[in-house]
Formats: sequence, structure tokens, C-alpha cells
Amino acid sequence: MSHSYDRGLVEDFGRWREFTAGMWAWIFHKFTGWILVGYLFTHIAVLSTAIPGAAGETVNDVNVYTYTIQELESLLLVRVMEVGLLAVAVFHILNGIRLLMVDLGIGLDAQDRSFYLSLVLTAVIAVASVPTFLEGML
Amino acid sequence: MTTIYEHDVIVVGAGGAGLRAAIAAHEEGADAALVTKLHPVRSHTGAAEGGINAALRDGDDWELHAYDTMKGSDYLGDAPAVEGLAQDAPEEVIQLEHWGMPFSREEDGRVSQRPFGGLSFPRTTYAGAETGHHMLHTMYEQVVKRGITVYDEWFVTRLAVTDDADPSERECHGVVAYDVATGEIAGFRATGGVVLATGGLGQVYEHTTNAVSCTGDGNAMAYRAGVPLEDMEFIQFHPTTLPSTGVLISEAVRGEGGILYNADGERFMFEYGYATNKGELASRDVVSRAELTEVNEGRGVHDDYVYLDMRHLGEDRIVDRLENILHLAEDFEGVDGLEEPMPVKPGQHYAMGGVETDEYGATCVEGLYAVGECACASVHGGNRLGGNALPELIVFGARAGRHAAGADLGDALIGTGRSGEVEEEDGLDLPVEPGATTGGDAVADGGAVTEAGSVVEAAVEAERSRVERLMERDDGVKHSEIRAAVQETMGNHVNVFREEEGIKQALRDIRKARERYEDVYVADPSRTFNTDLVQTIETRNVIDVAETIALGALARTEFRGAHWRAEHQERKDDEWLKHTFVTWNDGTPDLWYKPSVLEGEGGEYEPKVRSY
Amino acid sequence: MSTQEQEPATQEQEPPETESPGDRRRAEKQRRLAADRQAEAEAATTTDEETVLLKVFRYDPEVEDKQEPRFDDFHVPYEDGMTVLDALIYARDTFDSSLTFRHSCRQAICGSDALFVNGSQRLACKTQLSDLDAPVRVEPLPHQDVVKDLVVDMEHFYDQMHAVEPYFQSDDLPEGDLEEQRQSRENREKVKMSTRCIWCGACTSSCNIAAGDNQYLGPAAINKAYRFTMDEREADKKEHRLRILEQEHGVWRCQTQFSCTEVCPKDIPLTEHIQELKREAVKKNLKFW
Amino acid sequence: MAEHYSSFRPRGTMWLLQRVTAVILIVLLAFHFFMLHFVTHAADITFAGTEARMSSVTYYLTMVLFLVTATFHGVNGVYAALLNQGLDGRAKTVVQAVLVVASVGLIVQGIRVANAMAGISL
Ligand SMILES: Cc1cc2nc3c(=O)[nH]c(=O)nc-3n(C[C@H](O)[C@H](O)[C@H](O)COP(=O)(O)OP(=O)(O)OC[C@H]3O[C@@H](n4cnc5c(N)ncnc54)[C@H](O)[C@@H]3O)c2cc1C
Ligand code: HEM
Ligand code: SF4
Ligand code: F3S
Ligand code: FES
Repeated sequence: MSHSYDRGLVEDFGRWREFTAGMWAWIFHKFTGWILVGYLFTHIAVLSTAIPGAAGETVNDVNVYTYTIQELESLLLVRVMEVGLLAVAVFHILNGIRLLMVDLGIGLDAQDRSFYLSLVLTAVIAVASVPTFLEGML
Repeated sequence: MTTIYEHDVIVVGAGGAGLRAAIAAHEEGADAALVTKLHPVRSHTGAAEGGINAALRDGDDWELHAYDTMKGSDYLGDAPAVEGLAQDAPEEVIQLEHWGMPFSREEDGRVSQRPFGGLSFPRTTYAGAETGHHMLHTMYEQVVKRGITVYDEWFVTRLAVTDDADPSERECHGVVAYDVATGEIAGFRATGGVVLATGGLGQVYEHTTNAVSCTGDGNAMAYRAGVPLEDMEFIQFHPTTLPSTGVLISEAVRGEGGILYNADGERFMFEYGYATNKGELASRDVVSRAELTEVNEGRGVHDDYVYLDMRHLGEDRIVDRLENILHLAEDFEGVDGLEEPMPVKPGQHYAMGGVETDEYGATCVEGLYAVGECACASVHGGNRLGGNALPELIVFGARAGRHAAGADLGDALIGTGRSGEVEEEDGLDLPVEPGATTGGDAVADGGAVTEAGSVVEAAVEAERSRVERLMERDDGVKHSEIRAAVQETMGNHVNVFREEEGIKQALRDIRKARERYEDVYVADPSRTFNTDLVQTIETRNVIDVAETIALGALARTEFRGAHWRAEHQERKDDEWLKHTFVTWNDGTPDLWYKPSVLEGEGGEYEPKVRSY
Repeated sequence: MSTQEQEPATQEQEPPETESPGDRRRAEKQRRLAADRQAEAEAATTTDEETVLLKVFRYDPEVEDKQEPRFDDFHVPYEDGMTVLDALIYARDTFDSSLTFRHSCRQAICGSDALFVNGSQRLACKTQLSDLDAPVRVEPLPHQDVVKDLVVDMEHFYDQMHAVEPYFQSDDLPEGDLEEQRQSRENREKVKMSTRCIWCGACTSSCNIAAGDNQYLGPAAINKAYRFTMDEREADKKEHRLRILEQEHGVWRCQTQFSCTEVCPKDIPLTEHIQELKREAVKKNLKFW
Repeated sequence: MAEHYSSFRPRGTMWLLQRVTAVILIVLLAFHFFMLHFVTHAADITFAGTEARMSSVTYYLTMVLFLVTATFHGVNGVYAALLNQGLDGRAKTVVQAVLVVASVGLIVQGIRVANAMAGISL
């Protein structure tokens, strides 16, 4: 059809209000997955200080590895981000389990409820972990 | 720059009949193409629910099927066609099975069959309550497999037929079609033959089980090209349609044991003696009349309908065999069939009559075939039995497809056109002149004017100017108003119960509709997907077809099959064992008759009283 | 996006600039008539009759003021049991005969009228107005090109359906006249839901993956393939079927969004079927390890 | 017809591996989080402590397995996501190459770090 009107892909995300549970689950899973890979790379980068650390390098007389980690851990922002990371990981795990069940054909009828359950559990776990994660900060 | 597509066989319409014809022609080695105004899977065959009759099992045979069909037809069927149906149906049904159609199954893995109204043996093969859907899709799949060309959303508006004073001397060389998506008008030349398979004409009535697209186009086009329309007055009204929409509740509900009650909770089929043997399973016309009589005598619910109850069948059986019915009742009437009885009333359902053909689907015009609901072979005579239309599609679809592709099927026993014992009608008291109005170029057509070589081109030109004129007009009457007026008068006067004065009124109203049609206009100026134009053209067909129904109904002064006349309460075999024919006759319709062919392979079918 | 941001159109229609003077006259006339009718309709609204407001997507590549998509308002008198399709037909026959949409059977079997109604894919003939919040927004199916008004180009959908070899092709037919292939009741039951598809396209239209990857077979086509893959009568072709399904744009693309299953008017458990095929494909491949 | 969908290379293997790694990761990730946030607090991590844990061969191997599965799972997930968005042709080849290089780099670097922690020098 020469003259047809293509509404394009943008409209799709313009319709987010109309997304259903399964779509949100998909978006959240994707989002959390990407954050996790991003973190994985960063994490290894930070841990790389263990190489000079093993060679005995120090900052202010502290092993460079120990120093880096403790400096980071002393920042409130990092602690808060760790809670976020936990939430992200927990959601990805729970929804991941949900997806694995779906792959096995188990509980398909409850797919929306299991998504909501993942969200709730994530929130509970994230909140419950705050004291542990922020220990010594406040 | 006229585009002409060329194929050996052009099949117009891609419902069950058209698809089967195209496959058959293809298998015969021809290059077949389907031209259809809807994509094939949208065809109304998909709505058929109940099943396909075929004598498949021990204890049953084709003779019994033929006998039941002939009795059901009230002896107006033509034996060679009826027997052909009964003989070929088993093979065709097994063919569908081999193509993968998901039939319902017995424990031993064979296809299931169930009882249906008017049948002496439970020979209705089915696939849940959605038999037609599966049949349509299974055949479309085979069309895809074979790579048969499909021109979908191409609306055929005219046949390319040579001109000759005698229609039987005319030849059909193709069709003209309008590409709905782009507005292009193109020719389709058929070197072998054109097969019309355009389906039903339910849109002549307002309350119908037929789709919005069932506008009798094939009937009207063949009619205007000179082919006789046969037995048009025989319209089947299905006893169980939902009152609000006309959606069908399959006869299978009664087949499985569903019961009809009136408002007083009486099982009226027995209580009031409409059919003391078969009760709910009597033939459709009997049940429809019984229901309307109940309503007319004040025993209807809300003066409109009666109840169909299937609750006693039990949830398991209902879900297993009639699940679809539960959805229909729920979605279109808000009734839970497991919990409450369903409201039903009669609605237009099927046209027994149609384009006259022989038992191979050939018409009197060389190269033109008609099959399926738009044709009249005649298998159903005065009344069609449930489950007999679907086998008709495949049996005659296959035959016509082969014939058009050049296969030699032998000589036909049924004559076509004005041959044999023709009896003219001249004494009919018509309230108005039927046929073409003067002036109004959007209304005139008839046979084409050229010799064989350029007939398709000429037809394309004629169609272009018709569409041009329809599009040009600035103001006038809307097709929807005209169509509604025709539907209203047909519903009021040429319905289940028919009276002479009423039919005459209908003819007057149809005349009025014709006159208004001269001022019809298409408001949508666009060439892209102009459904306004398509429906305007369809409305012309609705008018022509409605008129033939009313003419036949006025002429037939007896009560036979689905045709009931207030003034003539009995079947008159001496006078009326004959088919009615209406020919367009270039705008001044003619009525005439030919006797029905009761001589079959096993001897003559003796007309008997039809009691259930 | 663009479809949503459009302001609901005023009833006034600019005279389209079309080729011939005849066309122009016609369009002029049409504008006046449409305005009149709309005025009538508006008048009807102010009376006591209960009406439903439909906001309907309009677009026509040929008509000047419809080239930029917009929404038109139609006030349709409400009747009990009225469906979205009934309302559209009323609007077309009463107010604007150029309002274009596909429909045929009126009973949810032809699959012509899947539309985007109040933010979800539904069959217009099967959707009761009483189940919807007013105003009722009616748009063509998302992710397909719009031909005109509510009509979308279905070609791609048909291509995808055809791509899975949607036809029975067993070589294993029984010998003998009138001999059918046997199929157990259980097996028929297994494929039953999958055979109900009416090709409406609602599912594929609702799937984000199908939207992003035009080559993805999509839920309807995969379900069609399921119908054959799982049919025991065609067991000899199962491997061939799986090979088609496990190609790059086949079953693996599905991200179990479930929206297909949710919108299917025939209640076909599409996600379940797709997942089952993924497992079948894995099982098949494991055999070769 | 189906043929025009080019690639007949079954993508089932990748799909399956994504699930298998997911299952492995459930265990490993839980273990990892538990060890480094609850048993030993993140803030209390020192090189000495890390060295002590890493010198256990089981722990070392577990962490390498964790690294490899997580990398595969993460990178393959990213790749699959891009494919779903219609990544094709040249861009696809490029992305594929970049992702493979990044993963290999990550794993090599990760093992070097682990070696350093475990006091292994090559
Ligand atoms: C609700 C319902 C239930 C039924 N149940 C049963 C049953 O259980 N058993 C039984 O035996 N029978 C049943 N019938 C009857 C039977 O289904 C029909 O008679 C039969 O399906 C008609 O098939 P067809 O191929 O002739 O026409 P259709 O299936 O209606 O196809 C007509 C085709 O022609 C095309 N067409 C029409 N006009 C044009 C044109 N101008 N240009 C191009 N193409 C055109 C259309 O696009 C369509 O493809 C039922 C009918 C209805 C309505
Ligand atoms: C711990 C348990 C984990 C489970 C159960 C899990 C589960 C899953 C599953 C099932 C998928 C596939 C989704 C699909 O294809 O439909 C997936 C995708 C993904 N996972 Fe995980 N995962 C886990 C941990 C991780 C980790 C640690 C990372 C980071 C390195 C990660 C990164 C990703 C990414 C990037 C994707 C792709 C997301 C997308 O579709 O865009 N996952 N995960
Ligand atoms: S699977 Fe359902 S939604 Fe998809 S096309 Fe078929 S009927 Fe429509
Ligand atoms: S919506 Fe799409 S992602 Fe899968 S479950 Fe349905 S096909
Ligand atoms: S009109 Fe046929 S499905 Fe709605």
C-alpha cells in the first residue's frame, strides 16, 4: 500500500498506561537484567584493585584494595545504591523464577499474580535489608 | 490502461464452495484464481455450526440420505442433484478429514456423527459447534498449499457475458472487479470458466443469521446477465436465532436433545401438535411456524420469542459438544446456557433457490457456473435440511471446478435455461411493473454488447462509467436508507407467513426502492477502501434479489416447504410440482416454470405427505 | 504516540483539495451534509435519550483534511446489548457514510473487526458498550499500517500465517476407500483451542516483540503451527514443523508477555502453546547431543 | 514461505543455556550476596579476608563459575534483547563481536583478579 499511515514504534511506548502485567514484567526484567550486567562490569573493575593490592601497593598504609572498598562503603550514596542493587537483583531473581516456571508451563494462569507477588516480595526484602545495609551510616 | 488478469478458471467467492471449486480446478491441472470481496477466511461458511451430512457408517447409505433430502425438499428437489449430493458427500467429507479438518471423534478415533432434524440416521458429521469454521479454514489451508492465486478484497461487480437475444446462446468470458483497497477496476478473463460462489442473500432481510456481506451479489449478477433464478421464494427461516442480533443457535442443540418451551412452560411442539413424532427435531420450517404461531397466539415471551433449553443435557455434554453455543448466548444475549434457557425466534437463514444450474453446477450460459448457496441445482427444493448445505458446497464445488477446468463428467440430466417443458406465467396479477426503471443509468445493465474477443474490456469500461456516475453525484439518497426500506418490507410481508396483499405491498415498496436508487449517491469521495461505494453497489443487488423472491412468492399459490401462503394452505402437487424461474429479460422480468425432476437412479421419488 | 496526541477533531471538515471540480463539489457537499447530520446528532444528545460518545480514529490518504490523523466524535443513542460494532454501524449509516471499518459476520467468527478499543485489542462485534468506560475510543489495530480510518493493512499478518506452512501435509494417509485417519479424543482435545483462531490479528497487534521485530512469526502464526505440530495425524511431519518454528525469528522471540493470550477473543492460550513448542524444540535438539 | 526467514540455525541452544545459567545463578547469587553482605559486611571487607576466602579451592572455583555463568547470562541476555528489537545485518555482526570481546575481556580480567586474591601468580 503506497499511501498507508505508519504510526511507528514510538506510539507503543506512548501506550504505557495500557500495558498489562506481563508487559511490565518484561520491561522490569529487562531493565534489571541490564543494570545487573552493568554492575557486573563495574564490580570486576573495582575488584581489579586486588591485583596491585596483592603486589603490596598501599594508600595511606592501607592495602589499596581494602582502602578502595572501605572508602566506597563509607559513602552514603554507595550504601543506598547497594540497597537498590539488592532490590534489582531480588526482583530479577524472583521474576526470573517466575519466567522459568512459565517456561516449564507451570502456573500460566497465575502469571499476573506471580508478577505482583515478585514486586511485593522485592519491596519487602529491600526494606527489610535497609538496617543491615545502612549500618553505621546513620 | 485496462488491467486484465487472465486465468483458466476464475472463481468468484472464497467460501466453502469457492475454495473447493478452486482446489478441484487446480487438481484438474488448470490455473485457478479466487476473486473475493472478503479475505477467504472471513467468508460466512465460517459461521456454520452444526455439521455436514454424509452417509459414512454401516446402517446408513446414500439412498437413505437422498430419500431424506427429497422428503425434506417437499419433492421439489431434482433427483440427479439430490442423489449426486448423497453419493459424493462421504468421499468429500473423508477428503476434508485427510486434509486435516479437526472433526469431533468417537472413542475409536473415527469421526463422530450426530442426529439432525429431518434425518432418518444420525449422519451429521461435525467439528464441535463450529464445523463451518473448521471446514473453511481447512480448505483455505489447502489453497495456500497449492499456491492458488487469491485476489482478496476484490469486489466483483459484473460478469463479462456476450450479448445474444437468447441467454442460452450467451458465453461468459470473465468478470469485472473493483479493488476495494485502491479503487482500481480491472478485468479478469477466464479461458475455461467462471464459477460463481458468492453465498447467501440474507441481507434482503433485517433479521438474519447471514453476514453483512451476504447480499446475493452472484444471484443478481447472473440474473442481470440473463441466467434464470430458480425457486427464489423458498427462504429458510431458522427456528433458533437470538432475538437481538439474529445470531444462530445451532440445530445441534435440538439434535443433542434441547427442548423448546413457550412462555407458559409448555413443550409446545408436542402440546399443540405441531410435530407429535419428532417434536423439536421436525424440519426447520415446521418448527419456525410453530414458534411464530405460539407468539401470535400470545404464548410467546415478551410477545417476541420462545425458550430453548439445554440445561438438562448436563455441563459435560454441553461443553464437549456445544461449547460454542455457550459463548454465543453469553456474548450476544447475555444468557448463561448452563443456568437458564436461551431466548430464540425464527430468522432468515438460507436461500434454497438461486442461480439455475445442472448437477455439475453449469448454468445455461456457456462458461458460467454457480455453486454453493447462490446456486440452485436443485438439492434443497422447498426446504433445506440442516447439515445439507455444507456437503452441497464441497460436492458441487468440486464438480463445477473440475468441469470448468475441462474435465468430462458426462452429460447432465438436469436441463438448464428455457429448454424442455417450459410453462410461461402470464396471468400473474402484479401491482407494479417489476424490473428496471427508466432513466437512472446507475441502474441499467443487462448483457454486454460485444463479441467474444473484447467482452471483458467492454465490461470493464461499462463498469468504470457506472462507478464514475455513482461517485460523481453530489447529493441524493443514501444506500443505507434504501436497503433498510427493502429489508423492512421483506421482513413484514415476505417472511415466514405470507399473504397475497402483503407480497403485493412488498413489490410496490421494492419498486419505490428502485426509483429511489436512481438518486442514490456515494458520500465518501475517496478511492481508498470506499465501503460506501461497495455497499451502494450491493444494495442494487439486494433490490434485484428481493424482487425475485417476492415475485416467486406471489406466483406460488400453495404451501410447500418453507413457502407458506395464507390463502393456500395445502401442497398442490398436481399444479405445483414445478420450479419457478425468473429471468431479467433485459429489464422486464419474466416468470416461467419447469417441472421438478423426480426420476432418480432408483426410480421415481413418490411425493408423500411430509409429517414429522 | 502521534495517534494519541491528536486533538479530537472538530466536526467541521475542511473542503479537501482533490483533483476534479466534480470531486471538489462533492466534497463540499459532503462537508455540509456531515455538519448538518452532526448537528442533528448533537441535538439528539440534548434530548433525554441516553447516548454514548465514540471517539473514532480517522485517516484517509486521499482526503485532504483526513491526511493528518484525527479523532472524530460520534454521539450514538444507546440501546441495551449494543456492541461497539453496532455503534460504529449506527454512526456510519446515520452521520458519516465515509466512516470505514471491516466487518461481516457480527458474531465473532469472521475475524474482520479486531480494533483497538479503549486501549486494548478487541473484536468490535463481541464487545458490549456496557463493559466499557465512556467515552469509547476506537482506533485501528496498533503495529499495522493504517489504510483508512479503522482499516489496517493485514498483508504482513497473512504472510506470517502463511510462513508456517499452515496446511496438513502428512504422507501417511490410510489405504482404502473412505478410510479416515484415526485421531484420539485426547489429541483432538489437545489441539482444539488452537484450531479456533479466526485470524483477527489482535494477538500479534498486542505483542511488543512482534512490533519490534517485523520478522517475528508472532503468536497467531505460532499457534497455527502448534495446531499441526501437535496433531498426531501429522506425526511424520513434526520434526519439519519444529525446524520452521525454531528459526531465529520463531518461538525464541517470544518473551512471554502474555498480552496475546489476554486479548485473544477466542480465549486461545497462546503463551502456553508457544512455551510448549519451545520445550518441544529443545527436546528435539537434545536428542542430537 | 518459511525459507525467507533465512537463518535455520536453531536458537534453542542459547535459549536453553540462558535458562540453565539462570538456575545456576539463583544459587550462586544468593550465596554471594549472603557471604558478602550478611556474613561479612561489605564495609568490613579487607584484602586479607578476601585472600582467606579465595585460598579455598572450592570457593575459588565457585567464584570462577559464578563469573562465567553471570557473564554468559548477562551478555547473552543483552544480545537476545537487541535481537528482539530487530537488530540485524551488519549491526548485528558488530554487536556480536563487541559483546564477545567484552565478555572474554571480563572473564580474563575476573580470573586475573581472582588469581591475585588467591595468591596465584602465573
Ligand atoms: C449461521 C449459519 C449456520 C449454518 N450452519 C450450517 C450447518 O450446520 N450445516 C450446513 O450444512 N449448513 C449450514 N449453514 C449454511 C451454509 O453455511 C451456507 O449455506 C454456506 O456456508 C454458504 O457457502 P458459500 O461458499 O456458498 O458462501 P459463503 O461462505 O458465504 O462465501 C461467499 C463468498 O463469496 C464472496 N463474494 C460474495 N459476493 C462477492 C462479490 N460480489 N465479489 C467477490 N466476491 C464475493 C465472499 O467474499 C465470500 O468469500 C449455515 C449458515 C449460517 C448463516
Ligand atoms: C540469580 C538469578 C537469575 C535468574 C533466575 C535470572 C533469570 C533470567 C531469565 C530467565 C532471563 C531470560 C528472560 C527471557 O529471555 O525472557 C534473564 C535475562 C537476563 N538476565 Fe538474568 N537471571 C539471574 C541473574 C542475572 C544476573 C546476575 C545478571 C547480570 C549479570 C543477569 C542479567 C540478565 C540480563 C541482561 C538478561 C536479559 C534481559 C533482557 O531480556 O533484556 N541475570 N535472566
Ligand atoms: S490467536 Fe486469537 S487473537 Fe490471534 S489471530 Fe487468532 S483468534 Fe485472533
Ligand atoms: S504477547 Fe508476544 S511475547 Fe510472547 S506471550 Fe505473546 S507472543
Ligand atoms: S464482524 Fe466478524 S468477527 Fe466481528
